[in-house]
Amino acid sequence: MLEATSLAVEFASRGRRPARAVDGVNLSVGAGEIVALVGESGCGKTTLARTLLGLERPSSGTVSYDGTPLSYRAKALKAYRRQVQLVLQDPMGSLNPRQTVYEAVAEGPRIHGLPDEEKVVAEALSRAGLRPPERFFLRYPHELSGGQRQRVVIAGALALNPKVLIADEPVASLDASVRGEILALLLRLRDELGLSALVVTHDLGLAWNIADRVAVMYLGRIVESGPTEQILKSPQHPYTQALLSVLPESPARIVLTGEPPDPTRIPGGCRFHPRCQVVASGNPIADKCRTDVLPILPASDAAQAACHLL
Amino acid sequence: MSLLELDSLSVTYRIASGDVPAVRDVSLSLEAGEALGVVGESGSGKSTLAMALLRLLPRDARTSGRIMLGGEDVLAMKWGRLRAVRWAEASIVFQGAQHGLNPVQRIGDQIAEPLLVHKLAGPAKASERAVELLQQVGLPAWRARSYPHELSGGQRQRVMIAMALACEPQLIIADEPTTALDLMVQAQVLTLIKSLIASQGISLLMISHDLSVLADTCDRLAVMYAGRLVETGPADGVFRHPYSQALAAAFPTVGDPASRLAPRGLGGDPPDPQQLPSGCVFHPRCPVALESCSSVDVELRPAGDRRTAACVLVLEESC
Amino acid sequence: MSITWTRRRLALGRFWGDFRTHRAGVIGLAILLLAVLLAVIAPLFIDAGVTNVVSGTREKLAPPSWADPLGTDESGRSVLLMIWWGSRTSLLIGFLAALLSMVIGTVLGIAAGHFRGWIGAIVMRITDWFLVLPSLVTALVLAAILGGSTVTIIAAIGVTSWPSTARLIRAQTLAVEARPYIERSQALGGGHWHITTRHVLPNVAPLLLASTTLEVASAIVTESTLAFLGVSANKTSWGTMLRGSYDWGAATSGAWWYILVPGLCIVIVVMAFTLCGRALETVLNPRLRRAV
Amino acid sequence: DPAAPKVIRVGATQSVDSLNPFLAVRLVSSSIHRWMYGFLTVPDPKTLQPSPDLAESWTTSPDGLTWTFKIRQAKWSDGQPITADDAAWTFNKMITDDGAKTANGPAVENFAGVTASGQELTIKLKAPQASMLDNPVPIMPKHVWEKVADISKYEATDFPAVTSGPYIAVEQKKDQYVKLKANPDYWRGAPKIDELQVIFYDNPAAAIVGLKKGDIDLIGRLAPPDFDALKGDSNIVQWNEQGRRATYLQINHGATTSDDKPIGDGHPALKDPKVREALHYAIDKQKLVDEVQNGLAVPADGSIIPPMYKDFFWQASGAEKVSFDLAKANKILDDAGYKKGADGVRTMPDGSRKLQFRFSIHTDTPIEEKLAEYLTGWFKELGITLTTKRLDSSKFTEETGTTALFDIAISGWSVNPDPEEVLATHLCSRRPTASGEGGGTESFYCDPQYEALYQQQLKELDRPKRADIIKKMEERLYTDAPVIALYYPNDLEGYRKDRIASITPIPEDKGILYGGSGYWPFYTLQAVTKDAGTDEGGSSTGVIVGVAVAAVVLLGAGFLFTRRRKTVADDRE
Amino acid sequence: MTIAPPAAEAIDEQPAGRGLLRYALAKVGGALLSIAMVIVATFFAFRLLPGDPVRALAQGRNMTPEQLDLERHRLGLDKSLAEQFVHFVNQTVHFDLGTSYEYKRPVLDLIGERIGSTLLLTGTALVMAVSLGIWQGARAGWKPGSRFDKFSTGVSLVLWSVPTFWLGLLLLMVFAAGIGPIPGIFPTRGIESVDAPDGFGYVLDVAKHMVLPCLTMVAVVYAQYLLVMRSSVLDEVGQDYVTTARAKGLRDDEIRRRHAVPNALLPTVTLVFMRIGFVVGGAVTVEAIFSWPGLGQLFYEAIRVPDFTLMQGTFLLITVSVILMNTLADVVYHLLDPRVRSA
Ligand SMILES: Nc1ncnc2c1ncn2[C@@H]1O[C@H](COP(=O)(O)OP(=O)(O)OP(=O)(O)O)[C@@H](O)[C@H]1O
Ligand SMILES: Nc1ncnc2c1ncn2[C@@H]1O[C@H](COP(=O)(O)OP(=O)(O)OP(=O)(O)O)[C@@H](O)[C@H]1O
Ligand SMILES: [Mg+2]
Ligand SMILES: [Mg+2]
Repeated sequence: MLEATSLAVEFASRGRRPARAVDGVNLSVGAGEIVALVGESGCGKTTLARTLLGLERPSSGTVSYDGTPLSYRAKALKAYRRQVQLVLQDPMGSLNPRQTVYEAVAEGPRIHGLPDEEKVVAEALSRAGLRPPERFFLRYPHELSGGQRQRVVIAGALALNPKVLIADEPVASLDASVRGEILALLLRLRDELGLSALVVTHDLGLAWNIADRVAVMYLGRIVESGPTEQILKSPQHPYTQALLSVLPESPARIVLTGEPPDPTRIPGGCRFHPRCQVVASGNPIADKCRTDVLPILPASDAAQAACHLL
Repeated sequence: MSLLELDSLSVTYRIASGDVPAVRDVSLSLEAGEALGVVGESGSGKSTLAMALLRLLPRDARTSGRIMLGGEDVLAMKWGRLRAVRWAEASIVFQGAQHGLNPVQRIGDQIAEPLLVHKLAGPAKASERAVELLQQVGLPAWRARSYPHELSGGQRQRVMIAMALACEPQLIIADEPTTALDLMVQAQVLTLIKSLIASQGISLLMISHDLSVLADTCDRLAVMYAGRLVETGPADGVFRHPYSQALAAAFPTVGDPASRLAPRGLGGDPPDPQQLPSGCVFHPRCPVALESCSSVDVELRPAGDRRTAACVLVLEESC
Repeated sequence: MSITWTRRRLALGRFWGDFRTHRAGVIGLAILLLAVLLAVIAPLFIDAGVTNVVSGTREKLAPPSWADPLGTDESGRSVLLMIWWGSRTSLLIGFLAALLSMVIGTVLGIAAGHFRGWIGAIVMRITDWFLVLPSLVTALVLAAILGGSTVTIIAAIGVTSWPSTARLIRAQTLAVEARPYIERSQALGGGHWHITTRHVLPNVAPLLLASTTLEVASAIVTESTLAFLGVSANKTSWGTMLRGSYDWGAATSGAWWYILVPGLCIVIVVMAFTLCGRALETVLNPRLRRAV
Repeated sequence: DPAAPKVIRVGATQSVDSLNPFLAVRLVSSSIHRWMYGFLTVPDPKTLQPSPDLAESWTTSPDGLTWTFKIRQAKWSDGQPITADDAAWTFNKMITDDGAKTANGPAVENFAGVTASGQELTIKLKAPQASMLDNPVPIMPKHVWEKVADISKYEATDFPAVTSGPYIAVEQKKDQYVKLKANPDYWRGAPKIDELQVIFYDNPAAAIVGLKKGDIDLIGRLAPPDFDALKGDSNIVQWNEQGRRATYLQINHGATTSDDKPIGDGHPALKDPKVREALHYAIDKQKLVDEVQNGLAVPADGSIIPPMYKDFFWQASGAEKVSFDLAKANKILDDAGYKKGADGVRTMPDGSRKLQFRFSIHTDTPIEEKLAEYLTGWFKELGITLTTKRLDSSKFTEETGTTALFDIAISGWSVNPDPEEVLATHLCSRRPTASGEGGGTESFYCDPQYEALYQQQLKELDRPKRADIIKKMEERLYTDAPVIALYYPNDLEGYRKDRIASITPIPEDKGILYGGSGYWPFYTLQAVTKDAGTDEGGSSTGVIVGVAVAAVVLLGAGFLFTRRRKTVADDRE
Repeated sequence: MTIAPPAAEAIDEQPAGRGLLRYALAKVGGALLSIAMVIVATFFAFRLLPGDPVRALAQGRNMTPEQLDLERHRLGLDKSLAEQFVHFVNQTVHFDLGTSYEYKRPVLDLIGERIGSTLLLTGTALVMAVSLGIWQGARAGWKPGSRFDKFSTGVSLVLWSVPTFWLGLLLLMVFAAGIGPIPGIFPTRGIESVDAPDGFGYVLDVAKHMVLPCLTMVAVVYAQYLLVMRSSVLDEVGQDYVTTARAKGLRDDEIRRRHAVPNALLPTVTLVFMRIGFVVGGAVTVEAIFSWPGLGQLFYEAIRVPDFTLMQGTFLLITVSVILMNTLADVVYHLLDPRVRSA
């Protein structure tokens, strides 16, 4: 349904090397599918999500929706954004503190000039689990709890009746006790409305909780993807293995040192090699890792990983 | 005698709209060399508790009860004595490492500062020690001349830890030391803290809202809800209080089929500390609440295996 | 929706409740309202005739007395009545200049903050450029070039004082635009107009109010300075009265009332605006406290 | 200490624009130059008639075109002899070098040639010139000034200056002061004081304070309010005498260019002498004197020459005399057919235009502002609307002198002992050319009768007869009213009698102290012999010490205060 | 437990500092652009003037058309606007600001004679205002609501509302003229006495002359520094690093001095430089009142005469120097603030 083909996004800044935040990504989200995009901080997850929404222009590659490539003319973008919606990490921040819940949810319908505004808003709110909706109409964001706010944001997206929801760290700022509720809501919406979703997160537990498929991203590339159970239970890529190993319940932990290197200086060969525990352990394949560039993983449903080891 | 003993500690903020009881009647003790974790959702009073230990709360906070640190009551200390105790006996690693460091002072100087303040070393000696500490937390010596913003979040948190170690205190209080950090970096920092604690025999009071982080680092856990302790016990046991259980369930185990496509959480909203529900404050959100819960409050009760919990159900079972 | 109104009223009430805790601000507001009220109702009691020299038949530079509580000026006109009538010009210039400055500053500030790329860069460049221009000196030159009429003075003050507003608004716009709800609005399909008018403007408005209040204060001072330096708005204002007291030797001949009264009026009203503006700023945006 | 130098300090509210007499146009500068340099002639202190200065004597040819001056045997302050060559060089420099014309260019315009031999200076004129003996050009030492490469850029700040007058400039601080020392070798004898200082005040109020405090000893050209402020100070003499200036209104009575083409946008009604007369009747000159000038002026019943110049002053009397009478003014207008409309404003007899005039004044001139307010008030009673138009001086000069974009304008002129120049400002030839080039008219006046009289007086070398002709010219101006004289402001000055023992004005009878023609007042100046200098110095030292002590005490207190706080702070947070 | 060994700190190498030069160059470039804009704007603003400058020159004097033409030619006013513009720019970049109508001398010379005293006055006043404002602001902001805070903020706000010239006049009348028991101990005008002694006595004499003008400028200007400093200190009070410092056992005043003030200082420093234009503006009135022979007075005179070349030249100079000061401030700020320095 929503598909990215060899997508790359560069941020040029004066006097510096451009940052290749997304550097060749193939990814597709099928109808009614929940895909989780996981990775360390700064690996380009948010940038990818923004690009999929047309908020950022790719430097190369295309985003296509229902098979047609995305056009960046204002009109076309507006139409596209009725179909694909965004939910952000920080529900407090995503609501204008000076707007009531009603105004916040009605913003989309107003922009797109939908009829029956009040009905649409009420419906969206109750779908998002804020019932009865009228009770919430005139509240301001600061009068709501974190979970309620996130529901309002989701309702705002739902008011446009989208086909795809892109959620960037939807529960990261929420209390542990509340996040389960929001995740359950996403699952329910998928079941009830057939909504597809791309959930961006750094939390593997979340992926395990709700995703059908997982794509693991490292430094602008997807290094491993496939069905959730397969990827999280038997990861193939050393990076995925390391990520999983630092979860508290895992027996042996592999702590990678350093931070993800900077997207302005992507290492040659396998981009993970400077931190790769396999390379470091003196595996004979290491030389290849340092020099040979890996192909970009295709957007397929099957489990796959980009690693010289495999 | 325990290193730290809290005896019905309460903290109330006085603000324009009334009193906010942020910490209510907390009693805890921490033995030398022990690592205690305090967990709870946002606003449950964890940071307030931590700050109260060294009387770092803002002016509008009223503290009552007793805080015995090394046998001395912190709340009764004179300012001069208190300043001497701060950092030398107990140091703090704050939540936001980004802001815990002075942005315009070199890191080395900031680490050396407590040594100078407490007259534990002269300037030359202090900067030597700062470099030593930096190396101890895995940062190169030249980083002493860097400014905080030149470091990544993980590195800054390590600087904070180095700083906390400077005066070789008996107790380190770590308030959400890894919350803002990335998964991998978080693992690095936690590993570091664990190894330092183990090698130097320091006591640790660690605060987090992430149960999994604490479970891994601490010997004992204390769960807070709405300013109160609702459960204490060893880190590796099974929780008894419904709130603790809900918290635990919110962090699914990858590979656990029970949580696959079935996220679990706690319904309802966190309580407003200015309008706490009657009876057991948790009852409006409690999945197993009894009718009596709305009127009867329960104290912490023994709940088997060095565990205490404040819940009627626990009471009934243990009876 | 009447509920909306109720909510607005509540919000206003809350705001007033906050504002009321700033005693200095309340005093400032009271003085300010009184001054404006007096200026507005002045025509009901007096007219421009009080500034007419031919009708000023009393003793020249007479000290305060029962007949003339604030004394008379060099032509035997009552200082009290002149002050009263002159407040109209002073306040008018203050308000209009601040308004002009506010409009220019807001438009350019929002443009500079909202549009990235070359538009924003150019607007910012212009703003920075105006900002470093010594405003009084520029206003003087402008007024000297254009000749001193009320409109010119307003223009000269307005045109030279907007950059600080623009800067403030730009900073605030940038802050607002960095908020995720702008991104959300964009994702909902909102365009530039939608975002600037629905999100940015309402968010900068309170700050703008505070900043404009402070701007009025400085415009009144600037007007008096321009009048003192000889480029006046042909009408009786506090500034021209001060100039008159200077020209007619009030200082050297001991006519203290003629110097002190207009000056104190300026100080008090400007103070009132400043206090009020600062209180507004604190109430509306405690994080963005800045200098006057 | 009897040897203490006698110093007199003169305050000036104008800064010195240049010490180069070829360039300086400000009054303060030309006054200083009068004290420094000799001229061909100097006005006699009693009669103001030209009397010998550097020129001991002179003769003129019968056709009035050749003048021969005998230059006095005297020395420059550097010891060089003064010769006719110096004078010839000075005039020739001005004739040949445009840069040297800046200050006094017109004074040599009529010169055909200047030659010198020994002490004899010969000036050939293009046309006869009665004012020849009032030449305003100081004679400069050729041996010093011929070395100056570019006169238009020379600042004359080489001190001590080489002069031939009573004083020598020895020091200048720009915009602050000029210091002059007495010339011990002055041919009339050294002045009675040792040093003369001219001190600049930007702020007139401060100057008054300065005089009261004794920072300065004398200040001239006071505005009426400042003069009044000196009242009651027992140490200060308030000098209030008739001045050399006339203030008048200039009326656009139908301005034309030098080729008689109409120019400008003057109101047609003002072409009517009746209207001008009515306006004249509507002005209460006494009231203006009282209110605008604080009574420190003489109402003008004459024309542009002030009463100070007794010889030339003319005053209206009898039926001719116009005095304030609004009823009469209204009647004149009624009779002439200017009817009042419903709004009380008169219209032209043909109904085409309302009588709404503009009154052009300068920006930043309080006196003119006030005057405008009064005129507006009176004209309103006449059914004439007057609106004030403020113009900066360049624009004012242009609109009232060249383009004639005015109805009524303020005007005024300081008159020299010889009134020729002020009379000339109302000549046809002074009107601007068609291309708008100015000739310096003060009224766009062009009247055959006036022209004839002017030519007549030019040739009349007999002073009383010439005075009669000039009075006729004044009368013509009074009755035809292209200009309406309002008043003659008094010369207002003040000096400290505890510092200045005596000072002779010019003319000696009710004359001017500062800014007059000739150096007499400051040459004859006598200081009070009393050494005030030392105890003043003591008091100022005392003040400085006091201030320093206060500062130290304050600092110390502040230091102690913070110390104390620190100890307290030790036990709290 | 394995800690993967790849030398993480190898990536963590010492940064090279070449950003500053680039930054400084960019700033200087920006300043040059601003100056160019000022020059262009000045040219056109002063050509918009109604009225003929040559006539202004001829004011009241009898000049023949030929003389006027000559003068016009000398000033280049007979050329087309474009030619005049080229000429003007050419002159200006060669530091030729034209010749004053009034003084018949190069504007640059006139400025040169007066710039020293203006620098002395504004410089001293600025230093005093900044120190006073920063000191009081820091203390007031550290303990908001305290008596010190209320008092100093109140006083500064009152003074800030006072028109400069009015305050100057009052001070002159009280402390130079003397009123009642207060003796007029300060001089009424200028920068020095006519008979000022030499050496140290001269310094004292100038200092005495500076008291009132300086006081006037300081009084009006320091409030904004105080308020900015106060609010930036106030912002720092709640910062976590301050809590850290407290936890470290530092005394309250040590925290203020060592941590809060250095952080709060930086935004204030930018403001100090940004508001230099304001101080210069104040100099115009102060110099006029106290007959201080400086640029402000020259400018005031140029406006009164009016002498447009002088006005234009002074305006250009004041503006350009303010722009340069701002640029300098930017670069200095960059040097001072470690956060910006290597960002
Ligand atoms: N507007 C921008 N200009 C320049 N660089 C940018 C921009 N946005 C992102 N980047 C850079 O691109 C890289 C990827 O950023 P992105 O926000 O997509 O990461 P992320 O995976 O979402 O990280 P996080 O988990 O911290 O949200 C980062 O190095 C970031 O610095
Ligand atoms: N300075 C203060 N004034 C008034 N109330 C405060 C203040 N600081 C904290 N509170 C209130 O006290 C309660 C406990 O706050 P605290 O910061 O201790 O929670 P926490 O458990 O640390 O939360 P988090 O996980 O978000 O850090 C909250 O309700 C909070 O709103
Ligand atoms: Mg992100
Ligand atoms: Mg906390």
